[in-house]
Amino acid sequence: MSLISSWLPYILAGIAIGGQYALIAIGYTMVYGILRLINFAHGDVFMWSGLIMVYLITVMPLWLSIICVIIFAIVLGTTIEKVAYRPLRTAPRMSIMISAIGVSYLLQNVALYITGGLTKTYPSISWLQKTVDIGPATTKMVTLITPILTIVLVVGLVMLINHTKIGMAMRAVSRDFETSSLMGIDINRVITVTFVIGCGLAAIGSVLFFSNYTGINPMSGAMPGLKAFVAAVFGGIGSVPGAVVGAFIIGICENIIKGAGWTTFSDAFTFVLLIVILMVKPTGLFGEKNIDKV
Amino acid sequence: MKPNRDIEVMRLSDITMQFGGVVAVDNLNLKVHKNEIVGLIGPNGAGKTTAFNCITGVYEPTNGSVTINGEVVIENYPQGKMKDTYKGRNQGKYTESKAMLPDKVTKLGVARTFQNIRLFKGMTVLENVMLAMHMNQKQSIFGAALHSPLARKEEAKMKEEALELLKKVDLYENRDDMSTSLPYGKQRHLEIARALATKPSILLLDEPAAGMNPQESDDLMKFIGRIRDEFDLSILMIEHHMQVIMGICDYIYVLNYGGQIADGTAEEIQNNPAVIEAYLGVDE
Amino acid sequence: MKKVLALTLSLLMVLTFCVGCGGGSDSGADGDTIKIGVFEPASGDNGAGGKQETLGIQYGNKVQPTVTIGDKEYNVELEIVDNESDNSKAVTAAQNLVSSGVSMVLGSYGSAVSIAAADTFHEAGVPAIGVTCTNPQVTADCDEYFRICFLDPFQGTVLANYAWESGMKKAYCLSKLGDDYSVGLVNYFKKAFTALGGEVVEEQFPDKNTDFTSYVANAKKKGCDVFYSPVSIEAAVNIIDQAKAQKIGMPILAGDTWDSNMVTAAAKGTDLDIVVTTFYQEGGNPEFDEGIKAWMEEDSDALTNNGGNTDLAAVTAMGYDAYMVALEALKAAGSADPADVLAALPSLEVKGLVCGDVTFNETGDANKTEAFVKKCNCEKGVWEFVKKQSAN
Amino acid sequence: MARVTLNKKTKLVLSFLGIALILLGSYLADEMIPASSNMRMFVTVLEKGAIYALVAVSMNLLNGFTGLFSLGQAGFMLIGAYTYAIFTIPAAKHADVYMYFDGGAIQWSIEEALSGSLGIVGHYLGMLIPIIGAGLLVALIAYLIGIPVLRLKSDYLAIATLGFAEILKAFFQWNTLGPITNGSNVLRKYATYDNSIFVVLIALISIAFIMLLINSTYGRAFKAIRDDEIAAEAMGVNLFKHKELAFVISSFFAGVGGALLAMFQGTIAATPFTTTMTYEILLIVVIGGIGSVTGSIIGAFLFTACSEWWLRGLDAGTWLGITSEWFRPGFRKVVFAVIIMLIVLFAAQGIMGTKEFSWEGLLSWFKNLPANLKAAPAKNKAKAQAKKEAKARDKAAKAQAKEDKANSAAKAASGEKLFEPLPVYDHVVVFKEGK
Repeated sequence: MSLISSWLPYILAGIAIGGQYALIAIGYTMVYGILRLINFAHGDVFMWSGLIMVYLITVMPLWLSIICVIIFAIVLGTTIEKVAYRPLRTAPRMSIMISAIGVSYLLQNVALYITGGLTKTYPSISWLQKTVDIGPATTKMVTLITPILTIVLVVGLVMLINHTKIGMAMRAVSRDFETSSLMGIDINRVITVTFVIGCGLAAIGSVLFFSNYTGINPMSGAMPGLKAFVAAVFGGIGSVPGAVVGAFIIGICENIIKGAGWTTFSDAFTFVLLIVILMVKPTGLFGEKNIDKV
Repeated sequence: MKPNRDIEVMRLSDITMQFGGVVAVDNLNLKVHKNEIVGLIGPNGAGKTTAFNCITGVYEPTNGSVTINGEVVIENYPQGKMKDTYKGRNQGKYTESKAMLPDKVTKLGVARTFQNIRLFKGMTVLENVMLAMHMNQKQSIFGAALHSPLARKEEAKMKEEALELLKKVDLYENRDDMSTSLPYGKQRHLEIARALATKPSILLLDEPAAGMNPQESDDLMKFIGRIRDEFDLSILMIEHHMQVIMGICDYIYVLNYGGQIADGTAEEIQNNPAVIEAYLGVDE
Repeated sequence: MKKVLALTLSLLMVLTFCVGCGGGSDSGADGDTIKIGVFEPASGDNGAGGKQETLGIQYGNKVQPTVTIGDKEYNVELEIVDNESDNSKAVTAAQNLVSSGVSMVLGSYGSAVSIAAADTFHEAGVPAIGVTCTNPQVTADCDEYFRICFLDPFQGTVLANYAWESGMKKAYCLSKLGDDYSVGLVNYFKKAFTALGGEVVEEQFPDKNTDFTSYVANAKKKGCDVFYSPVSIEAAVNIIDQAKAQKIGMPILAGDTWDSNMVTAAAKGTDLDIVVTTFYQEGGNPEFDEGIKAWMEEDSDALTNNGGNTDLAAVTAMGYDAYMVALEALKAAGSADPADVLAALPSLEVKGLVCGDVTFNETGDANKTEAFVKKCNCEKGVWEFVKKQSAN
Repeated sequence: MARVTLNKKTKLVLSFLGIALILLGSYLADEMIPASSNMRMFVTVLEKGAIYALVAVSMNLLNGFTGLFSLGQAGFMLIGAYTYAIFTIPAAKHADVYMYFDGGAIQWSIEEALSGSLGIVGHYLGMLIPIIGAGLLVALIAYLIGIPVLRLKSDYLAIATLGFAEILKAFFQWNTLGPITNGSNVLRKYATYDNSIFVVLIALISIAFIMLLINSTYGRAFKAIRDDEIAAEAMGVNLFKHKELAFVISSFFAGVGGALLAMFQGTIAATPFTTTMTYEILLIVVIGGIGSVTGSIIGAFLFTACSEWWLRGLDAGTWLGITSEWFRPGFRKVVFAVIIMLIVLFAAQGIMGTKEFSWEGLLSWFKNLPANLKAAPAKNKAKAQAKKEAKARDKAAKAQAKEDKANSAAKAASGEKLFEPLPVYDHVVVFKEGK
């Protein structure tokens, strides 16, 4: 009992952060599944969603600003795709990755300029930040909401992918880009929808994340973004449930590591996990193995 | 030059390649003798290129062995998950697992070309050929970077040999052109020249005549015969142009759906009912 | 492609030309102006604090825009450069100041960048006055570096004494990896606190970390009596948030960085117990307080840089003092030449400052013996003076 | 187009003259320009630019010439910087530097020992040996990391190397290693050069080595791997061995670059060696042209000069005499990021593409300049015309595509099979046991 009670706060924190990583990771895994691109800018879209909220809340009510934040993230994400990725679609893979890194650099620097480099405090959403007691642990409401909301959204997303026409198109495109385009699937539309879903979820993730960790600065998106990407690889890139499971595992492990006193290595640990999975099972937990065609 | 049927340079024994549940190559047995030109034909998806990949170490065959110059260099048997899902024959006949990476196979004297031409885009014609001689260099990386006497000697020799080779394949004039700026036919020639530069004893050609008109393929046929003689080679080639295959091959193997349906000389194959069925289908 | 190359090259030449012609003087005095360099972070981890410190300097410049050396009155111009709170950028930022011909340099907030820049100032022979960089290494090996604040060994001991006297026996110490300020303060606190008989649990968090859940949980798990975290304002805000969420149940103790209106804003409406040591207490010098507040109300940029309200941070007062010390040094030197200023500094004695008189000891540190202890009134969200605490 | 041709000897002489001029220039610049002069920034940019040029070229060797997208550069520089610093802190300063670790575990300095016994020669030797040592240690670590990591393909390799860089960073900040690394605190007071020529010379030699390597038979093997791994392997190139070679050599020079950076900065800590630093180096490579050594060098100097010197005014309020409210801290970086995005999107070749500097090219360019300038208006006109035509063609093609799509949709609707599916597997990670 004492073991559980002493570790409960860490596990709770881990589940919460895991859920938030999961919402970001879905964007990575879907984009990768379709474009084979690590969208390095995704973490910064997430950061920008948080930042915009800080400014929006001063002029409109909470519910409206949450909606606006989601719309903003979607617009930002799809614009990035149109401007920075689409023209390079036939270019070598390295170019499009460099473009992604460039966009990330730009988003961070614009944020730096606008905020003046200062950390902004996220508006408090009182019902999310209410303190609750769970057994021996005390935590915020958002800790409890996050996993539930994450799972609901993911179940919805999986249904969308498996049972709708656009979902089918997405699966087809992720399996075989060229053939599906020849089969009459509108690739651009599928990609746009992918970005819409990915960025929308990242925006929801940002509301949850920043309600929990309230400081936002231009670099706030970098680490969560990288960790979410690792989660996506861990779960098997291209697989939505895989990304979610990977995110929860990473979130919980990270907090247990901190609880065990290895705080210096809490970030590094995520990458150790990444390298181990790449060595042992490079396709991730739920990934499919394919074979190189010569 | 006549093939020497007493010397066997390469043998495939029961080569089977299974991907998941699909058997791409099913129990292929094939021999190549010295100075022989062997054809490997079959409809699309018959497993010809997969067989090439098994020989050159790109894939690890699921079952069977490859013998080169009398030595078993690749051997495998169904293991792990494959043990239960294996659909081919001769399970249990092979007990060793011997893999070889493509570069090692090349060093043993087996060179290949590719169905979809794979030249080094960022390099000139001459560099493409010189690259293929890289594996035989004795200079160390530091010697190479510091242009040591050995490195300079080797570099000069390499260049000389490469130019010599380019003359033989009629690409000398194009030596400083970028490889991708060559016309299609010449790219094919370059790919063969590049393979020859590795000093092979066996040359594997994957559809060398693809996309060529009758005149061009006729030239290619002569070219292949010529290089066999000049370089003292054995050749195993995949080809769809029946004219080419029938014209130069000493022996032909026919694959369909991974399986081997016939083998024999050109004449035997042309009259084989199974082959005719595979290519033309049968009237119901 | 050639065209692009040509374009770039010509651009390159034009730029070099422009910069070259921008003109620069070697003496520090250019006609009627004297330049004083402000070496502060405007972005990065210490951006918030750096801006508040710069505010003090700017206000000083507004109050006293000229200095009379000999018989001549010179305009004082501030040359402000952003060191980005980053050691690797600090060197070039410092070089930028030196190249623009400043007579002396003020700053920086955050010790690490000051340590990194010390060599540059040393090589150029330009004196620098640290405003609130409290790490001993800043002045230790650099004859050009002086400072007007107290040091970490002093502050750490003061905090340890305060904690021990308040009956705390076990302290949780949190510092940031690679941050000389917090690592130093934790270290000196640990030394003093264990010498008094206390017990210490020490942990560090990595760069860019915003998740302090586990650290607060660790402190609770280990049964500590006090949460000591002398870290940056950025981290402070997040720590307060988590402490509130998890009902930390122990006082939070911190150094001078936490003395900021952003901390009080975050703590407002909570039941936390936050105690800090600092250089100045608002109300210590009403005339200064009123003046600077009026200025901030007028100047919207200044207000934004102060975090949106006019609550005074101690570093702002220190910035003001540093500027005044700089002017006195110029007067004492009788010239704007960095070498003369450097020669005048050790024997300088400045009185009538906001945060107390300044004299320098042989290493160039200010002789300070007392620190202000303040406590956050979480109901109102303001700092309240507790006492003056000395090291002994 | 008239081309200038020079014989080999002339080129060699010119190159030697050029190098001598650069070295002399950097020596004199450091000696002559006083610290408080406006032009002093020139020396700072020269030093930092040379270091970044070396690191960028070493990254280009991997990314541009071998086709390995590695993002571990900052991590390797970190090790190089630390190794150099740890072994050159004078004994007397140890108590001061390692103040939280009782003076640290190492109580000697290579530089001090050598300059004690060999005088001025020992002083330079004492700096050179730790620099090379730093490179070698980094090379060893890269070798070990390479064994698992280099089997991965493109983006997986990128993310894995990036991960290793983060792990290395955490490792160097670990308190348990404090007596050696000083934990997360700064290392300082170590030996450093006294004239820019030192940095410039080492960077020059290193870059020359990489350039010669690229022009050797090994360089051809690297390029072959970049162009087509499978074909390279089929031509007898041992993929793993050559990737490992490129990785180790690139890392060696990243380590040397790290050591030089430590000397340049005067203090070193693990915190600034972030992924952002790697990204900056990558962007330098992109600006210069992926696959061009001279491009990387030009890119490095442009990057440092702009970010540290020329564009500073954009942060301070006045730039080139223009004063604007927009010029607040951070604006410089925004402008910079926009320029980089423009290059990535519209001039993907960078400044040099895959071309290299040559005396012939330079002289021809100058010779043809007047003619080109004269011909420029006509050329532009032709270009505009061509663009117009291309646009029209594009439009027609689009209409055609639309029609095709409608056709195939109709076909698909009627259940007709369009063609045999053609699998594309270029993105897949393939693991093969090398026995």
